[in-house]
Amino acid sequence: MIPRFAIADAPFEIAPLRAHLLRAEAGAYASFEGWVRNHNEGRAALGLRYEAYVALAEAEGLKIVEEALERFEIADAACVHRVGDLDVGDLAVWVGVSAAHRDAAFAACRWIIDEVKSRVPIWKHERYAEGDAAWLHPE
Amino acid sequence: MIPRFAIADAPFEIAPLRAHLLRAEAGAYASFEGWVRNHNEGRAALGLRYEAYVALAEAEGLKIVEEALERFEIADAACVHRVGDLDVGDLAVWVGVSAAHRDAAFAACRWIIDEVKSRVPIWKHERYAEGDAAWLHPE
Amino acid sequence: MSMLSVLYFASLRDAAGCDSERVDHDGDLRSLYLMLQAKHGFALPLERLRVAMNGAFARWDDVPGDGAEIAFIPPVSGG
Amino acid sequence: MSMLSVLYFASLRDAAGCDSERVDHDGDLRSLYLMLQAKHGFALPLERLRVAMNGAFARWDDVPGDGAEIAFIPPVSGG
Repeated sequence: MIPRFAIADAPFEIAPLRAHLLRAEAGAYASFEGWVRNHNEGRAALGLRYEAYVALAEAEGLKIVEEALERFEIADAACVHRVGDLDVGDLAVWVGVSAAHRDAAFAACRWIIDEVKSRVPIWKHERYAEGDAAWLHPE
Repeated sequence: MIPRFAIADAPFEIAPLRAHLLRAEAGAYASFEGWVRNHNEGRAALGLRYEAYVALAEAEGLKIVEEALERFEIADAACVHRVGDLDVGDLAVWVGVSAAHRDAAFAACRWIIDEVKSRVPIWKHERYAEGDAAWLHPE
Repeated sequence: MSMLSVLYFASLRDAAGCDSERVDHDGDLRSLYLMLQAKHGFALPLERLRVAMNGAFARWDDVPGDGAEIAFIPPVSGG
Repeated sequence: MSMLSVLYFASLRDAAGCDSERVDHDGDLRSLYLMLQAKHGFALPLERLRVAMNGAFARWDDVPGDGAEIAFIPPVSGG
């Protein structure tokens, strides 16, 4: 049993997560991936660290995916978010959604990543090319 | 050089196509996959065949992806569509888009699959559980 | 007279019983389709088709030159 | 008096200089944060935080029982 939301403290493979969402009745699959960029808000970034309050993050993330299953006509959905030290180009977050039709797959995928970004207790610590670093606590 | 749009007459791997879209400046990746369903418009389906006018399909598909690169703030995009005999659960079409931000990645991905479905000369021939088969020529 | 290659796909191919044929025709692409529709009994009206010439979409009032490759494009159903 | 475990994350942990601490406190979660904010000099005002008790989101006027685990949740930045 793969949980529908997980915090991963090491790189993870997307392929088995995606395979888990495949259904004979589901013709559409939408996915989103967030990768570590080399810049943020105009500053050159070297990499970052994600930290989570793991117990609450996993509970809240699972709640989001389960809410998506209620709100949208989808077959299944899942999300994994990395914590720890990440370099530019590393995978930070993955969302996958399967559905009979693409409208619902896209809408649910977008909704899940938006909710994860606004509700799940995970914090980003960026290291900048100038040598400083900062926690991001968006307004 | 992997083309931005291709017709594939055999199963293809998504991983190298996705890897080709990765950019240090692109933090968002959205993808769509169409899988063969076990039903369509209320009828149980056993599988299908896709046929294309390959030369025109590849030209029109490439034009769609290039239009997406003009219309949306994206880093790169690609699409591959299968032809030939497919079973339930097989991958029929894949679209991938990388961008600095997720708004553009989702919007372009959705736009590309919609345009491919409406403009690219590919036809679906469905085999039904009752034994008959039909070309789909939607109104 | 222009000698044309005409390509058939999907239900048009099933109705024509062949992938392609060589056709002698004078006139535009509209008249070419109407002639071939009568010959093969194509169910699809012209209004539901697009037409391509030499690998690019064309207009129904385009007049093909000798040796042109013409394809009638039934409503597509990829994706 | 209730003995509480308080967890710190992100910039609150940097300011507190520790992941967690044990605190004796009477009163609601609002008064707990204000007390700890004064002690550690937390820059984040209470209005920008959420609060959790025993692994679930809580309200600022909840009063923690003895042994409760409290976490202050700075604005999140995952994704």
